[in-house]
Amino acid sequence: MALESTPMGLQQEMPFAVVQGAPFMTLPQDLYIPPDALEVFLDAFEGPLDLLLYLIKRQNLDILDIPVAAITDQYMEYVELMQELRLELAAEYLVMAAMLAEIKSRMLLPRTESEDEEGTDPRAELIRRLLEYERFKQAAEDLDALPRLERDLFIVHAGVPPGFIQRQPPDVDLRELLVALRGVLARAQLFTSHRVEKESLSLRERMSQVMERLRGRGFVDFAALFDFAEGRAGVVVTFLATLELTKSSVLELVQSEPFSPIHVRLRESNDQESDDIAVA
Amino acid sequence: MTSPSLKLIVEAALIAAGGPLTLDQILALFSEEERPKRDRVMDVIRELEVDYVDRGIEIAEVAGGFRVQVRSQVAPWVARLWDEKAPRYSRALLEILSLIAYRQPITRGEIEEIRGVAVSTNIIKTLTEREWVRVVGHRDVPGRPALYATTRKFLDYFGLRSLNDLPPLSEIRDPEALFDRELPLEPPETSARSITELES
Amino acid sequence: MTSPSLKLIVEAALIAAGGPLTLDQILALFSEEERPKRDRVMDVIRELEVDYVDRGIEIAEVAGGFRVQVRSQVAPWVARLWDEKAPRYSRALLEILSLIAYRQPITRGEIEEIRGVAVSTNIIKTLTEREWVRVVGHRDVPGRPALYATTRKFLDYFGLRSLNDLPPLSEIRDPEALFDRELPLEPPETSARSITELES
Repeated sequence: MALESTPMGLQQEMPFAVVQGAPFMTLPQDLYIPPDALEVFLDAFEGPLDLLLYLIKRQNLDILDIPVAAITDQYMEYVELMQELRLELAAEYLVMAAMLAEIKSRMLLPRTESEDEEGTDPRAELIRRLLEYERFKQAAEDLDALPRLERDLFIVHAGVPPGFIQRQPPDVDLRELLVALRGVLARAQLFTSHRVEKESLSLRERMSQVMERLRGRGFVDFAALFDFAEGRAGVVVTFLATLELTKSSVLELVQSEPFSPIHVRLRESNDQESDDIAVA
Repeated sequence: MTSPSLKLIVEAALIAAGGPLTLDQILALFSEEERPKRDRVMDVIRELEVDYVDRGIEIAEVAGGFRVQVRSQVAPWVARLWDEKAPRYSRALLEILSLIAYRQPITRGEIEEIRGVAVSTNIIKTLTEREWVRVVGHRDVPGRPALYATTRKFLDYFGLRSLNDLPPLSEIRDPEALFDRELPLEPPETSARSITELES
Repeated sequence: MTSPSLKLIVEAALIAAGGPLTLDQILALFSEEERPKRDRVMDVIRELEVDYVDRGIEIAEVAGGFRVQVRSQVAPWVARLWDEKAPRYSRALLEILSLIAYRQPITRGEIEEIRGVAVSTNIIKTLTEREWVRVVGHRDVPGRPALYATTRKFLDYFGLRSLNDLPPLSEIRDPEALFDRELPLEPPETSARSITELES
């Protein structure tokens, strides 16, 4: 088997990598990569197979005939460097490192008769996986190149003059809504549970209402926000809602001098309102 | 021909827009060097109007500009496309709606943070079109993200007098409690004084 | 003429639908008495295809039926109607999507085996929410892992009529051929395509 294979010196001429569209740097033999660059670099790989493919291609080697010893050494250098820099390294990279080391050691041993009969090259499984992964890597690129909606293809959509369509939007049962919410909460449990439960919904509702009332109106007299007919509880809720909105930078409270009337307004220019609804 | 004619571009834009386009919006499709004169665009629209005389579509001039729509003679047939009930809402839509209901006013980013995935613009659009959700303001932080809240229509649809009628979160977390009890699902005939009425 | 021609109705329906229509959906627009033959509808669609040759729109056949879309020559201009950039999809997402498309039905574990890394839950979620992928069953092994497959919406989105229209997978070079022989490997003419060529 062609173990001697390609001279390693070849790689010096090769560009090191194109990371996210930009030629990154040239890679000297000692594999020096600035630490922050390495992180970007690691991100650019979709896992150990992808990294291996890169190492192989960089040297114009044939997957079917990879010099395991050399490739293993290079791979290990990457992995060690990443570990040295304490970059978070997916466990898969280490599993691959172990596998490579094992193949390498088996390649060094003289092949026994029995192995020959079975026709097993220690590299067989690795090569099979590399070939298989490479196909789908290519398939993903082909798929990405297909013309697709939103990017290359645009569906036309002429309107129907008013009065002809009575489209019934789908019904939703309140239970469905609650089940959906439970799903989200179960997933997000960790960081919402405490905060959410303390806040009463009437407060949240009132926040929306206060904003609604201030919308497009500039400064409004603070006292005008309150509806005293609602009684004490209602006034308190409005007050809390105002505080909450002020805290989250939605409202602005202004008082020109002590004891003068307080004014409140939405912290946004009026012309910006409702532009989000206008997404056509 | 290397670059497509003005007429083809204007036609495609009008048909694809899904709503009226103003002359300015049409002009904005062109880079400065290639931008046609207003009059040329107007001429092209008039030409298209003539072309469409024996087609299934027509150009209507509305307040917002020009819009391609189905010719009214064929509209009764075309309208049957929407006779069937629209498909059910996706799980994602329901999750987003419930988060807006319980956490309003809330930004898209906050929803994404809780759900861990991007919020599709289509879902926000559907909720807004159904008038269950609307933008009530913008958070005064970089990007000025829109703040979403539910509407009176939302309450009406679900037969709620106010958000307080929604079950508390503690109950929702506990699956047993949620379904053992009957939820207040029957529409309130008395629809009483809803809080939103207080507003006006 | 009292009732508009079949062609006008079909054209208007296709242009208004906002998505592909099947022949059956088009036939359903007509009451029983006036319903045309399938072949007639097909003829009309072919006629429209010809009519559109010098227009800004075209008819495409995809998995979901026939749809009218902006002719690709003018698409770059029309795309400017929408401020939002088309969503970009990560390499990981595209690889997972390809595996599901070409290997369906496939479990998450099988995808991980081929890619050599864990499959992110968010990617599966994004694919499911876009309705490009769905669970079609469970493999009858311990843990009963979900089996994923692509949907019609996936085909429609990528402008395909069926999975057969997917770009062919590159041929796999048979590693057996290598290991069966003692001889040093000289690359066979047929697989002379080197890996680096595949890259470009």
